[in-house]
Amino acid sequence: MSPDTASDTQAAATAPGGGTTTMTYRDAMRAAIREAMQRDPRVFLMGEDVGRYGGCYAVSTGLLEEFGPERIRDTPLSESAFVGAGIGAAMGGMRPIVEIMTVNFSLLALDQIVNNASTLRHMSGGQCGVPLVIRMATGAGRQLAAQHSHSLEGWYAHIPGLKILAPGTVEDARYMLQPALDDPDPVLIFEHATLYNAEGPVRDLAGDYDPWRAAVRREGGDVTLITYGGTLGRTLEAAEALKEDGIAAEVIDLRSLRPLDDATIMESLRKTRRAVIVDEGWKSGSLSAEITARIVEQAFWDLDAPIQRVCSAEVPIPYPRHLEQAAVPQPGRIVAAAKATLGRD
Amino acid sequence: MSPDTASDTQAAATAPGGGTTTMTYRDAMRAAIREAMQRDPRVFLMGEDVGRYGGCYAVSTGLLEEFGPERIRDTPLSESAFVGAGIGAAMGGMRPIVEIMTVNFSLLALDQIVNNASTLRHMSGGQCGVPLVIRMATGAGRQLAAQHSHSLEGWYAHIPGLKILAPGTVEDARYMLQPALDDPDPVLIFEHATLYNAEGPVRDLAGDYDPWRAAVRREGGDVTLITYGGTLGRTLEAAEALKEDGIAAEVIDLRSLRPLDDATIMESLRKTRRAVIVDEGWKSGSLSAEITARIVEQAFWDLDAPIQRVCSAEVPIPYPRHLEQAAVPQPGRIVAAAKATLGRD
Amino acid sequence: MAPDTHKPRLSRAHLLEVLRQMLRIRHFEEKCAELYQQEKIRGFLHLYIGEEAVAVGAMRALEPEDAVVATYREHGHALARGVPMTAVMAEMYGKAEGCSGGRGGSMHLFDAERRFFGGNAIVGGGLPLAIGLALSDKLAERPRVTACFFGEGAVAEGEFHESMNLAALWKLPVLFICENNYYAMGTALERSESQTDVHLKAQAYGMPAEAVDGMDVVAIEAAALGAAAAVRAGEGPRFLECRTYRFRAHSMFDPQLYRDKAEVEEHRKHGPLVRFLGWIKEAGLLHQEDVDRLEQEIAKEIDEAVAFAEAGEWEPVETLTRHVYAEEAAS
Amino acid sequence: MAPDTHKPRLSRAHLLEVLRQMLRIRHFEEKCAELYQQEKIRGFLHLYIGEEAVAVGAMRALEPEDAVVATYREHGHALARGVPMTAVMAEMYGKAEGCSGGRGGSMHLFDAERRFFGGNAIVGGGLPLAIGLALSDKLAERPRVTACFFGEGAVAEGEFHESMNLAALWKLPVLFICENNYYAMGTALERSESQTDVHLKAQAYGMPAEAVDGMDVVAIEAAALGAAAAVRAGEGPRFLECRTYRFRAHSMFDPQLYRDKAEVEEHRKHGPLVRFLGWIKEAGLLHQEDVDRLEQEIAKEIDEAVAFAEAGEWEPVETLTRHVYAEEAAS
Ligand SMILES: Cc1ncc(C[n+]2csc(CCOP(=O)(O)OP(=O)(O)O)c2C)c(N)n1
Ligand SMILES: Cc1ncc(C[n+]2csc(CCOP(=O)(O)OP(=O)(O)O)c2C)c(N)n1
Ligand SMILES: [Mg+2]
Ligand SMILES: [Mg+2]
Repeated sequence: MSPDTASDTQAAATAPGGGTTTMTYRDAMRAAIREAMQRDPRVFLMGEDVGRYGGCYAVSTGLLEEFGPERIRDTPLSESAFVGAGIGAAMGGMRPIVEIMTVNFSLLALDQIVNNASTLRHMSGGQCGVPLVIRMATGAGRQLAAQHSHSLEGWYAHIPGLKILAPGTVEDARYMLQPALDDPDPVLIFEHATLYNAEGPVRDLAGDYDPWRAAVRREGGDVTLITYGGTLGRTLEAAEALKEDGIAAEVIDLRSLRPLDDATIMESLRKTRRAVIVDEGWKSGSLSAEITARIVEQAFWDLDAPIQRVCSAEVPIPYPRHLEQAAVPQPGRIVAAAKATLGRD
Repeated sequence: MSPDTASDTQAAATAPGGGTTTMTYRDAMRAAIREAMQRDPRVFLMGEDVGRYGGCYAVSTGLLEEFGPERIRDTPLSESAFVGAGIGAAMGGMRPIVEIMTVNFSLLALDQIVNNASTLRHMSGGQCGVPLVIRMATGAGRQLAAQHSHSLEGWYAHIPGLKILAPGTVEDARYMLQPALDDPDPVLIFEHATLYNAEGPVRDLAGDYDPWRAAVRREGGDVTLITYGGTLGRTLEAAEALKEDGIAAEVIDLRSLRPLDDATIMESLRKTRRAVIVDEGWKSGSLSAEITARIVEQAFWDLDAPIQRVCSAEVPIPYPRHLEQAAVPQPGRIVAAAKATLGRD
Repeated sequence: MAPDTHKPRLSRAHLLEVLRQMLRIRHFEEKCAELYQQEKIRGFLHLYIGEEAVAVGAMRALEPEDAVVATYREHGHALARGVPMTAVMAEMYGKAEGCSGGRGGSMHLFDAERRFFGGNAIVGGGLPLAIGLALSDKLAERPRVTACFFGEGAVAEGEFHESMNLAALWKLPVLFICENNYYAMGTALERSESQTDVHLKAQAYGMPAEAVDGMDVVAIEAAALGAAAAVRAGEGPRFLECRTYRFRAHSMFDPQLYRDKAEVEEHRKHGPLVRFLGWIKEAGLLHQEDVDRLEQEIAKEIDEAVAFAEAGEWEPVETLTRHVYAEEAAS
Repeated sequence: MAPDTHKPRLSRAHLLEVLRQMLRIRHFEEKCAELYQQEKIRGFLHLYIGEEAVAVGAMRALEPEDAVVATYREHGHALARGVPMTAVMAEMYGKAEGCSGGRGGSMHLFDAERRFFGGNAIVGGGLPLAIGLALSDKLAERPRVTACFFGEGAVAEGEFHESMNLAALWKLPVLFICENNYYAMGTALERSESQTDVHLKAQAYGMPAEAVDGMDVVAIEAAALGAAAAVRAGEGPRFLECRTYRFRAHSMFDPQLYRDKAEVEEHRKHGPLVRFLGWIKEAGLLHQEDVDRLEQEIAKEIDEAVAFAEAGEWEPVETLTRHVYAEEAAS
């Protein structure tokens, strides 16, 4: 039920004078929230156990003490009402950050997200925008079984009116929040639960940060591996393994799942002519299907092999580690899929 | 809000001696419910206004009088609880048919559907099946605007543990319910709201009925048009129009959206080498993406042209008729897409 | 319902205005029903006829900076809130000049300038929005009220419960107005609630709540004024259950199998206009010529609204996907 | 909480059984905490320590044909319901011999034979299931009870409200047992509910409800017996609020920043085992050697359960997608 709170170290401060700092994904998120709240009094954080408990993943530890209970607002277990309250508060001029503990519980708030947040601007003829940010943890990997391991970010990406971000690096965890808050429309940020403890470098960026473009995390000319969020690490591992076999894989981190940055994908495809999409969602109807379809529509004649998808098995995620790990994408399966596109095995 | 109740004619009885009867989609559904309830005392119908109102689309008109308020059970506006109650009643040995007025309101019950109905069998290690049928109206076309025009059946098809049926013909409306009730797992039936008034023939079938296979509704060798439910009619119209231009389109009605009948699709594809997928869902992340991906995976080398998708525009459906019609798939767009696969325009 | 006792002393202007608003709504909707038959208006059309006293009475307690959240049965609320009838009618037609640019239709009337936040077609779906609007006022320390209208059918939804609790727990400035017309489509209140005294439900959250005769516009105004003052003073949410009745079908598709014509006729006899007109005439507060003058003015206003809507433009198909995201959006 | 007055006269066997069940749960969970440190058990582990009296007392009111729906904090309920400790422990390990075939783990214990319907990890998610199980009994005219356990945190969820209303409206045979341990993770009851007397919430639906000392197993049994009898007799649902306390962290990850150690210590002094042992010894109903013998038997049972779990098999990876659909499925 309750996600973990492994650490409550303070967020590392960005090095002065434009350097690079190392911090955890958790601390990066916390630093982003704190900075946004310091910068703009309209910003507040609201969700279950964000205050006194310190956040179910310890993201908000310490913020209650700094900002007080009005702006670090613990809510009852009422996902629909507090998400809806975030929508209303955004219409009322605030800039709420609503935390849903995990995507699994967001299903209780889906009516508010799909029938209100995503439609209000349109059905009001442009009058009522919803500048709301909803953050939630997503994904499997912690043996939490069938009701606590969903990867539904690709599912949410189906809904017009929403924007979807998935920070896969510590740097993106540090910086994606502010542009999401600046956006006049609802933005959902999906944080993979296995990443919170991950450490990584954060550059001191000078304003040229764009979360809506995909990033080429590794260059290569033989095959394009497309992924995001929780599977980025395993995809990079697979690329490393492929190198041993003399295969140069390019790795694209989508970062934004809606809108999708087709241009970066197609540019890579035109070079490599082969693609593997890695996605922790269940295969049927996953985001990887959409990316496949777009490649077919936009770059069919450039393809030298069928596109491969490496997704989760179509099963509610089982509890035991060996079955859970077998259910979700692993480097070995990614390597095999990449080789298949090259006719090697 | 309330869908219409245009007709409350009695369901036509099937002609004795193995003939064909003509009836409306509405009457076909009603006949199916009545027959199932007469056959099995465990079957009951539960939902908002299924009883005294006669069903928001008049599907259940008259059934309260025949079966009484225990088995034709009006519920309060409590989608989550009465869908969950359907799940519990199924575990308790009943065979409930739960009606959610429209897919738009099913979002309020999503937690029960995704976290309970679809997971209980797995997480109980096979002990607790959920032999439940949920029926709901879906789709646009009646100028009901952004909150009442969703087509989310493809979205539901993403969830392992669920099965999804979409009757696109009166005959399927008449016969799909019984195999859904016989199924030991939860089956969602999506009835396109524009079809209820449609009339069509219903053959007197002798037990060889299989709702899980796709049907070839029209044969043709030049291009395969793949669709289901509400867009079947418009796709057949498009096929007719294509004929005028000398193009023989094969039309596949998926019928079951989960599981998908890949074999029928690929068989057609190997013949026509071209495909257009027509789907009222918003394009990004639609069922049409999944079908595209499967064709790429299973029949890539048979393809002579990129697969085309004709879906809904990525917009909450607007109220005025001209905009609504522009948002959803139309025969003209299907014809154009089919021609594009043939390099004609 | 209680007899009309203890009527306050009201100015002539006040009486005229209340009457004018109720008549505007009544006749506007009668016109809409006609236009629906003519297929000028499409989709769902939910008439408020019989319930006009609630919107008219309650809206008088609100200030311009207050906010309003309503349902799909909201023509009356929009008009009483001051959304121009021309813009409302154009919206019913789906014209670009409509108050929602034609995108919303009957169920989604919006007017940001007048802080009229819709028009929500999901039963219960507006309550969390009202919570949020009120929360933003509380956080910004603005002494405003958010008025949230909903039907008694919404009371069974989980969102009702979650919203009541949040409002009471956080002492939010919301004025909840339950329009209890005793039916949710075809489902009578006693078939949907184990507790049919709806305001007692709100009391169970520790929220001051009362039942009001929803056919008595003066009683509603008085109750709403008191409640709104408390809310504005920071005393937390208030709840009014206004007991009323829907004279027409739920929507244009409803054959009304679930209730007797006689039941409807009985309620019509005690309708808000009958009651109000009876009272003011009997008490000699207004005269028939006042009423006649109002009727004429309103007839003219409706004609103008129809003419405005007829003359309106259709949004070009090219702009189909406008307003999905802000035009100034970052991405 | 009320002092132990008016204890009924209980047989020695009864007292021994109650004590045995509470001790089994206590020691089983202590063992689980150890095994968690050893990484034999993974995922979330929510201990029931401190709350044993509720499951043990309430479960005694149930018959084999009754049904039970529980939460993710359900080890105690499974054991008290009679699910063999071996099968529960194997499930904690994720072994094929587990009571859910190893697929569920700590949060999803199931036993269809004993009508133990989980183990639900969505707060409030079990309530609608209980409604449905009870509805099936009602439709089939079976005089059964469905017992539904949930925490006070669930009371804020919309599903609670919808379920209360359905149960009361349809007079369904459900026994609701709210385990009020005053915290939902780190959120104290007064920060989540405007009305903190939880049973009053149920009364607002017209459902008979009472608060019980959740640290007093005898009081719980008595209340549950009375309530279950009424439910079984067709009088409709009943609601018990059992006021208890969680001695351990919410889960193995919780640093408990939200409460003082002293508060926990204070409650420990009045824990269910302390209270029960104190009473029976003082009253001379059982002797220390009885307790010692029980402790030995339970230690043995736990050893055997661990050995069983250790010896269990892992499901082969080849069967990963088993039990998504029935094996006998039509399609
Ligand atoms: C969540 C949801 N479920 C069902 C519907 C369909 N529906 C529209 S109005 C209505 C009845 C609502 O009754 P009530 O709240 O009393 O309002 P009234 O129509 O009487 O003004 C129903 C069931 C809906 N719009 N939203
Ligand atoms: C719908 C939902 N929201 C949030 C959570 C995360 N969560 C798990 S347990 C819990 C607290 C529940 O408290 P309570 O109902 O009092 O039960 P207790 O843990 O005290 O036994 C929370 C917030 C969840 N599992 N489900
Ligand atoms: Mg009503
Ligand atoms: Mg608790």
